[in-house]
Amino acid sequence: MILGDLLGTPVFDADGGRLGRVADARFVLEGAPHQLMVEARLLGLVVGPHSASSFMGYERNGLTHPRLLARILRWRHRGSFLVLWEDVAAVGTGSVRLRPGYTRYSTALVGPGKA
Amino acid sequence: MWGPNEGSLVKRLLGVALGVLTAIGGFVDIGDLVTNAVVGSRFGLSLVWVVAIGVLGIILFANMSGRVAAVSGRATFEVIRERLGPRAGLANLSASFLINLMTVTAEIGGIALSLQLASSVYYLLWIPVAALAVWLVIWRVRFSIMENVTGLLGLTLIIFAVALFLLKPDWGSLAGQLTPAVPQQETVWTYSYYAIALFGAAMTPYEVFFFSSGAVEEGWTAKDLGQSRINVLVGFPLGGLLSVSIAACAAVVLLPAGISVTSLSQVVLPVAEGAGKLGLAFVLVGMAAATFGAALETTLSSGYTLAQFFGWSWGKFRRPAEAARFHLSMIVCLLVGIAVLATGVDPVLVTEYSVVFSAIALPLTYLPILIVANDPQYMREHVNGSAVNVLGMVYLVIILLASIAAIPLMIATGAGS
Amino acid sequence: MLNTPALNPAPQSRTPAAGRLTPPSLAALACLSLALLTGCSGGTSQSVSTAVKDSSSAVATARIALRQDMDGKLTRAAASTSLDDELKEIQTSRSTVLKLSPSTQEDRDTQKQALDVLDQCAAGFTTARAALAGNDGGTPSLPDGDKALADAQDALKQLEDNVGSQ
Amino acid sequence: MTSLHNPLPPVPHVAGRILDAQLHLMDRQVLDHDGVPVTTVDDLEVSGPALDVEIPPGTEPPVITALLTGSVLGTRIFGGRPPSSRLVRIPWTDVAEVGVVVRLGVSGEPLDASWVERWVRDKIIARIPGGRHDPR
Repeated sequence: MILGDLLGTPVFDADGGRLGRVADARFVLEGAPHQLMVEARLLGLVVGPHSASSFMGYERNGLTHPRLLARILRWRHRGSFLVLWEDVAAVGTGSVRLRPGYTRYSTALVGPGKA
Repeated sequence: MWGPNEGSLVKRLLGVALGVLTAIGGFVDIGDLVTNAVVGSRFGLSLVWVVAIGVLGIILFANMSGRVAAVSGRATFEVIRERLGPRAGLANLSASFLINLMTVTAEIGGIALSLQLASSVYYLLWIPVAALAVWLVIWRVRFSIMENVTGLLGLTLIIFAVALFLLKPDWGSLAGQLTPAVPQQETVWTYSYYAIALFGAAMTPYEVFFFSSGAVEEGWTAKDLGQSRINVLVGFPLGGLLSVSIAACAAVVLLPAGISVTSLSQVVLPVAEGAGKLGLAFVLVGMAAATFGAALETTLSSGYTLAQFFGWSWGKFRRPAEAARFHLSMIVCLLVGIAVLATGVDPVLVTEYSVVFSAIALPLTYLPILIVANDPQYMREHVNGSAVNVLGMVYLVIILLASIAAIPLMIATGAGS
Repeated sequence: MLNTPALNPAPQSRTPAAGRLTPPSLAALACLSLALLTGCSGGTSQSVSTAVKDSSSAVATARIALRQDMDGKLTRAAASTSLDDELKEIQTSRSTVLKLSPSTQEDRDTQKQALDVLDQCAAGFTTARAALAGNDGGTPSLPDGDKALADAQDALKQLEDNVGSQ
Repeated sequence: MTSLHNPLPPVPHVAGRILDAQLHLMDRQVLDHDGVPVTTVDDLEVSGPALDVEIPPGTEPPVITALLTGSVLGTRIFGGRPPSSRLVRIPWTDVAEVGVVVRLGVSGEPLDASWVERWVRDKIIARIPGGRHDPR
């Protein structure tokens, strides 16, 4: 599938409650090494309850400057969380459904992705 | 052969020419010539504070985008697309490109009008000549030669400052006009409208596209940051000073005679008044060079913005065949400019609109640069200092206000008339 | 509104008016907003007053150019370009006034007066251009041209006072 | 630092480098192995999952198969989608490095993504005198 189709899709929990929209897809570089670069495997989806736009990345990569701007953009993305691929029950054309008892993780990027 | 120190000193000095070009050909272009003369003839020096704000703003903005380009190798519009995403990026591209096209048109018109003043041959006949010359330079001439030649010739615009002294104005009353106040015969609305026009003329987005792409063209790295700072800090205030001289000349000669500027021939009259035929010769060379330089910059900027948004190969440092779409888009832009001018539309009028639209489109260009200049993934240790960020946020507010107010004011004042 | 610039002895009032050079749509918008701003006081006298102000600026420019030419400060090319530009300005003003459709007798008189004065301006320019083109001691001479423009300037001044007093 | 704003638990540790599609891949410049710009990452193609069906627990996660470019940009901005056959792909196996830009390990010249550039070059620019002149 095309990733752009997934971004912005509404996300629901197992009971049909709306959680937000897919703001981004997180991949991790591991798995079978190819000729040049290792495989990029889907780790999970970033869900944004207020805004689907991945606005400037302020909500994840620890940017804190300029302070006011960082604060406004973080506020806009308050409550966003990451769900792992294992917790995704189905992906449809117009919706993503999560499994019962899914876990919300922090969207913060740590490690090499942050730098 | 130069020793290593001598060589690098000469190279450094030559490098400042990039700043000087953007200052003269970019800061003082047709937009500044016209807007400052119009403002000087109608408002005296009561809007000089806007030029000061504009100069500081463009220093801040160009310095940031130059730093991003030097450290990350990424020019401004790549950053805009990457941060704003395709939709807002495309909106910005459309607006910036349209304004660029208007400015290209205005600058080519400006070259033609300058040549008409020098030769009395009707300006429409000069337009194909001017456009062809612009294209030939873009096609064949090396980037560094292009910027140094037009930059140095554009410096003759200093004659506006010289003429001001030769006019022997009443310095006291001239200084008295410096306080921001609306002249009796104008309304607060026209005053505000021209404040935005002046701001837009000083901070035209194409300067930033050109400056950052120029840094990539010249292969700048983090080592060149000091030079970039000198370029900006020397070049732009110099351009601002010329802008103020243009306004002051108009305020001294044209305002008392009840003349409000509507054509380029009126802009040169104060120089002739103060410095005679020799001064006139200087100002004509300067105007032709500055508008020619700016025509090069705006045409290149049209190509830069398109190529950087779509990820095409670009740059004058490549053979034209190795940046084919980039060169083709510039040829098309020049042809469109010729076609628009051939309708007989007044280039001065195109200029007056282009500076206001520049002010409208600024936030979308400024914001991504401000953010990326803080992103260590791009900037490593060269991220903005906190003083720059405070200033950057103040300017973000100013730019937003100017952008929002521009259209209502344009309607309310009938575009300042 | 707050202060009077020291360098402006000419007490010309430059009230905002519909842009003579703006594209039609913008001009229409401008007229609309102006009508709102000025309480619908616009109309013929407003347009005439704008045309007169633009023309005064044009004639004043031409006089400076002509005087500079006589003083040897301006090249022939620049002087004649300047006269051409300003004549175009007069023509634009004239066609604006011509296109007005006044509704009252008073407005019709104003329009007629304005057209007469603008014609006088155009005639002044013709003299000035002929003087600049000839400039061989024959007639008209440059001082003749300047005289014609000065007369036109006086006529404009008078008209401005008339329209302003209405 | 982020804990103050974000009380959620951190993601369980994974060995590899993390890439967020929007943040690190989409809309980035693509350079070939000589540093020549090829295109921008207009979108990404992933290997799954099958749409509108329950994903059985334990299903292998989708992987990125290709960078997409061309008309997909238009549909990403304005909606709709191009037919799969019209997609211009750069296989993920050609990608060498992801940083501020995406670097390919191959030459951009023979790629499908370069056909417009090749066409403009061969039909127009190279035919104008001086079109192959080196400016340096």
